[in-house]
Amino acid sequence: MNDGVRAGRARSSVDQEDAVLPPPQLIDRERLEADARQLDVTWRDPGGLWGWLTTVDHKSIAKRYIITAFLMFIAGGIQAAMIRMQLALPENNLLGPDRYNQIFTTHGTTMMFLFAVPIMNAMGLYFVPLMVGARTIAFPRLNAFGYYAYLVGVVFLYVSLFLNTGPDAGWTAYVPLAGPQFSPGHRVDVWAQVVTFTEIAALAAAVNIIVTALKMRAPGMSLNRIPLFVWAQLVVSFMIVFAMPAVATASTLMLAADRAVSTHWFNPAEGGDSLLWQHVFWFFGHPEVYIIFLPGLGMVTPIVETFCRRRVFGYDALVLANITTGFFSFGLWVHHMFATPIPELGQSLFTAASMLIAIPTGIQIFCWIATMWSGRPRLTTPMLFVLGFLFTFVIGGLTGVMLASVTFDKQAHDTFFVVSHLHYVLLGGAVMPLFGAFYFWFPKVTGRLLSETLGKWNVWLFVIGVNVAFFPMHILGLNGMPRRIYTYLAETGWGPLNLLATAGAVVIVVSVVIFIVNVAVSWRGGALAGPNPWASSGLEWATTSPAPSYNFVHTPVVLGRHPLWDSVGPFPVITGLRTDRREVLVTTVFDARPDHRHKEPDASIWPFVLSLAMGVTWIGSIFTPWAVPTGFAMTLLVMLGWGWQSSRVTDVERVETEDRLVEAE
Amino acid sequence: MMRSRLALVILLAACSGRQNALDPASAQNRSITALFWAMFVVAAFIWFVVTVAFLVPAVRQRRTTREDAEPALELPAETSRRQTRLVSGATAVTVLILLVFLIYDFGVGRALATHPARALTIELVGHQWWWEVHYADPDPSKIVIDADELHVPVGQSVQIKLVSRDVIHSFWVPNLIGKRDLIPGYTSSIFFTADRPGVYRAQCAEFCGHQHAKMALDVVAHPAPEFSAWLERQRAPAADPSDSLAANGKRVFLSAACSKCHAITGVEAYGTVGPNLTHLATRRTLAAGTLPNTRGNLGGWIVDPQSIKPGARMPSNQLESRDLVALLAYLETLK
Amino acid sequence: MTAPATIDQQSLGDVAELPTVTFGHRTLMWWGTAGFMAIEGWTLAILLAGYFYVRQNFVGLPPKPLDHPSLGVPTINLLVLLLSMVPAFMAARAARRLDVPGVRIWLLITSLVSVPIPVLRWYELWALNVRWDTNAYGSAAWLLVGTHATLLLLDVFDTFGLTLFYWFKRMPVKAMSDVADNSFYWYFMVLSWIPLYLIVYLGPQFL
Amino acid sequence: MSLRCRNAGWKRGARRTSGVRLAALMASVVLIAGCEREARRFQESPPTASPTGDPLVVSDLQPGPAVVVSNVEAPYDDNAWAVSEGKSLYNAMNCSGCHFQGGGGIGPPLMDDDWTYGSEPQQVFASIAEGRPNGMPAWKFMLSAQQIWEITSYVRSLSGLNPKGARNARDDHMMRKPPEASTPNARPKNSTAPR
Repeated sequence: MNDGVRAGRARSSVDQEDAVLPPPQLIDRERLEADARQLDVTWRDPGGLWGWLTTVDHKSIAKRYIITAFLMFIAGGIQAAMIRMQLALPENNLLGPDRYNQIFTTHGTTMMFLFAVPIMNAMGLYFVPLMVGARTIAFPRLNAFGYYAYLVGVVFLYVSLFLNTGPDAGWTAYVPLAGPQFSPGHRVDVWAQVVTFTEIAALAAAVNIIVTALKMRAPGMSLNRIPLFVWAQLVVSFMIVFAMPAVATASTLMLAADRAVSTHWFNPAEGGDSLLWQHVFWFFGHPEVYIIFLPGLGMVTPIVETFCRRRVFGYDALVLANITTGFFSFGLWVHHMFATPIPELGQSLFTAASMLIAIPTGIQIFCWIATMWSGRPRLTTPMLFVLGFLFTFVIGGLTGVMLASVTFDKQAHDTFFVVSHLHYVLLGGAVMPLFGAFYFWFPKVTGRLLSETLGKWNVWLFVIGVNVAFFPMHILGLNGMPRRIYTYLAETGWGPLNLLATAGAVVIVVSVVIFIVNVAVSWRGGALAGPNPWASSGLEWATTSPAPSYNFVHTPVVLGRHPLWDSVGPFPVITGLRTDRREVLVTTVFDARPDHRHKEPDASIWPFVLSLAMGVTWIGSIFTPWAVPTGFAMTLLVMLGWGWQSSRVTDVERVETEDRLVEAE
Repeated sequence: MMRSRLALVILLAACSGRQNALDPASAQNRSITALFWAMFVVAAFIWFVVTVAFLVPAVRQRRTTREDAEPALELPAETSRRQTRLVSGATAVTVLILLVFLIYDFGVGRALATHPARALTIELVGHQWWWEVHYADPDPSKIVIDADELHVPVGQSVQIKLVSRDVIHSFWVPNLIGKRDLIPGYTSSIFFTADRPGVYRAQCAEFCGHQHAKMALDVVAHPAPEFSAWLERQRAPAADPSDSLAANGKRVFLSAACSKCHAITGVEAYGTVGPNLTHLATRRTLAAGTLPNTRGNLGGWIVDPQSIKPGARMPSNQLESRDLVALLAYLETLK
Repeated sequence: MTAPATIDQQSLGDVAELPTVTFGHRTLMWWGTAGFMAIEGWTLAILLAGYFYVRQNFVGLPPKPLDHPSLGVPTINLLVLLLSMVPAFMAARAARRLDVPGVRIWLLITSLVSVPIPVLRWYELWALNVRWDTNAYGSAAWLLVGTHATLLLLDVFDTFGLTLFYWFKRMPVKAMSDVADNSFYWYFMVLSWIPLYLIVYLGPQFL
Repeated sequence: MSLRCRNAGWKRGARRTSGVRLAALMASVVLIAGCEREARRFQESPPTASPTGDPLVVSDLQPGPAVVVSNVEAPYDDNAWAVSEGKSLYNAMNCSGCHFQGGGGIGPPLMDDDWTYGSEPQQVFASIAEGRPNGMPAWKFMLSAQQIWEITSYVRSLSGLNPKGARNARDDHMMRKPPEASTPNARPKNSTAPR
């Protein structure tokens, strides 16, 4: 231990902000207790329905986010089960083509837009502030607004589905099939608007996470000490900022316009171009995949560290891998279009890029394996999920490399080989780490541990189920089975493997049911966790489980990459933030030196109202373009109210401007 | 282990068939398949190595001594040096393998991109949900229009021109060549040379609406002389029915809705909405590879296509039973 | 709530002396604003890419027999926009000096100068001399100008709101920082318009 | 209203109940509209509108009392998919050969407010099924009632006689005319239908 602290000190002594620190002084208990009580009064949001609607606590919002997104996982899973049932036998009549098209489109849309991206964002919104030792997130009201916008999208999609208005042109909504001529009615409009809502939510979350991770880190947490999960969230948030506008443009400003006000973006006869859609969509669509699984990789690191009892090997390599993956992911979209008439040279370039991106991912996997070798892994459920992730994800990654080859891709493209590949990558690369993370951080959210016994069942069935369900699809694809077909003739001989895949799907369902039972039982009845049940190293474990509304009594000070492993004796903190109002410490971007104190807003209803106003606008715009100006006016009024509320004179501030410091109201 | 052995068995069993990418019937697909197997073997090996690499530390007998339970913050120098060597070595190997793949792929791509100067040109038009096939010929009277069946000569390079009239479709004959999309507003083409006779099944590979699942195409590879003989037969107009029943059927065909959508060369039927029926009786399948071409199926298809291909453009026809019998008799004369 | 207190904590310093209101890139709001600038700028960039993509499908821009976009209104509006940056800048400066009367005056002037902008923008759309549903060129041009117009409108009303507040209610000193950020965002709206003006209105003359 | 709203308590109560009722109403409307509008009816045999007793109306000049036409509900007027099916049939059956894209030429225009034989669904149906003098063929031998109804709804959409939400926004071909969704509703001038 001691050499560890010396290491921490030694490493930190090179950073000036530690050098200027005065000699530490112990804070006596009474003061701590008093501060905690005062902070609780200041930061707790009102109770009751009103409090529920107005809360801006990043934890309660993120908790809702996670729960809603997981419900979407279940909904999408039910659709997947229906698809598997329909395909289990040749010439099956369970679902007609019309119903089937709505189901598989909703499955894709739900899993990509309403489950995967939101739940990864939500994990960030919950844990990034805790991991960087902040009292809350940078823009709490924006955060709440984002959640409600997302919720509107969720409700809208599912109400439409039950009104026989579910989108039915595939989650990629290729034109001209999704255009006004071949998709009459409002089904595709629903898709376009749902996408818009989720874009808004994702962008709100991204900006929030970026600013929190860059400007609100605990003193001493210089860039080279940011936890890897936060790094992943930061990189992903930047990716969202540059990827999501593409799909928002494609769906709202191009497709919806084509369908509602007869623009000609995609009408070849009037100078439009159906390939334009594919370019813009995949410019978003490929980064999307990494937006979904980079956070997954970020969750693996703390789990490996904690259960191997070792610092992760190659922190710098892992950070660089994250960043380079983020960059490259914008340079591969064309490998989704190899079957379209585009120049050979361009194809070769994108092949090279698509293979290149395997390198950073490979490096990360090697680093984790090296860490495991140096330590003695404890096979808890989170760790088992990590092993399942390595086992499964590597297969997906390797088929990904195969698909990068233009010549082979033209055989596998749009077949069940690709279906299999993408499910290996997303279930293996994102969902398995996510389940691991659920088991790992559940105590921090609820104060109680999930049952390990059920957990073991959960992980084994899930890994087996996924592989049984999706491995046969590789072969089906090579045997000529295209994706998105609602049935197939017996003579194709695809029956047995499809039946096997369906069996695997059943196993997955069982596993997920076990998880739900586990949560239901443990939420109230699980073993009490205490602040740091896994003896882990991150700042989120330095406070109670569940964390109080104010996260930390005093802002922690960070002396190394593993705060709880590096510091010995009394926990190092910094004092002086006011406890009688919602004040957070803003630090500098690079070495996180204390810069100023910032007053965060109190509970507010306006985020909820604003999301409703926007909901009315977008949904109305499907039926009449006049909804846009009307809703716009409404939105402006709401923003006026929002501004009015936030510009109340509260108390005396210390203003620093043009190098002078003045007290003013 | 069990699972992977099972998978292996299935894999080996799954390497032949008339709609199978791993059962090549063309020079082009032989090189693609070779590339696939090369990548597959390497990938399988990598996966095996990685799996072993993380399973060993996970399962090896462990006695948790105190320094294991407590985080060892600084590893012994040689340990971390070994780690560094291993990780950078693995990374180097990864880069190397990717490089080899890349070069191999470019090689295959180059091979596929080289076409002979002159190739037989066939135009393929995608419709929701059937295929229209034009065999080009400088002499307009010799142009053949067929549907849902693509005939090619063995050993001769064929250029397929791809056009779509409505939405995006994709042409894919697994045994012969990778896919190419039919995109409205674009004309693209794809080359291949079948090198053994046979009937290969192709199926639309880009989601194109309700009946995407039932939009198949039989590709028939004949020896060259057989092919030209077939083409010659196709050029002939429909013979006039000899027996009275068939003659009756012809009247039905012209008076009912049929002739509005379907054309028959040599008859007053010019519809271009549906498949050309001049040589319907010679086709192997009906409704784009959905049904074998038998009298019963044909009757069922005419009377009630919507329960066979819900959403298909072919309307159901309420015909008097004797009219139907006559119509079938006539259609069967279209050899 | 007492659990954290059970962990002994030692203070390595005190931040009570730090300011609570600052300006510019030190503040969270500045970073948030910058983030949304990035998002909106990127959206316009993607639309621009779409504009050039469909442009390939036409021989000559604008395709015959359409007229070139007329330059009168757009040029006037461009000048008004550029002009409006001056009072915006003055307002920001006054805010930095915590000079409330100055902020009031300059905000008012900014608002007055921005009143004609949305109106001119409406005629600017028709100055394209093509309808959005005429062909893809029309669609691209309308969507480009229209999207920028929407963002512009939002910020104009934002300025109106601030002006309203500063004239009719007592504003907290931290709002000064918002005034500065509002000007900051306004510069972005104006500057991002210049390339669009050059490409959409002047472009057809030379491309 | 304003008078009665003086009583705040009553007002609140009233607002609540009316709100609930309104919500319920809207919900049911949306529900019905949704299911009705978006259904893809691949195969069904709706009632024909002719020759069920409605005498053909050749012109407005009639001996005796004005002809009363029984109102058959148009089954597809607000089903976007059926209308678009009608459109593809309109082209497939070469209606455009005489009526062009609705502008008329050899046959009368279909996108204006002038209806020689009536604009009501069942009248349009009759015109298509039975044919009309001067060259309009009778289609009942060629097309099923469902198809004729689909064409009927499309023809009516040409002059905006069916709900806007069910009209076509644009096609993927040259714009010969403004799309149905953006054509102004033309109120039929001389329809013989009872008003």
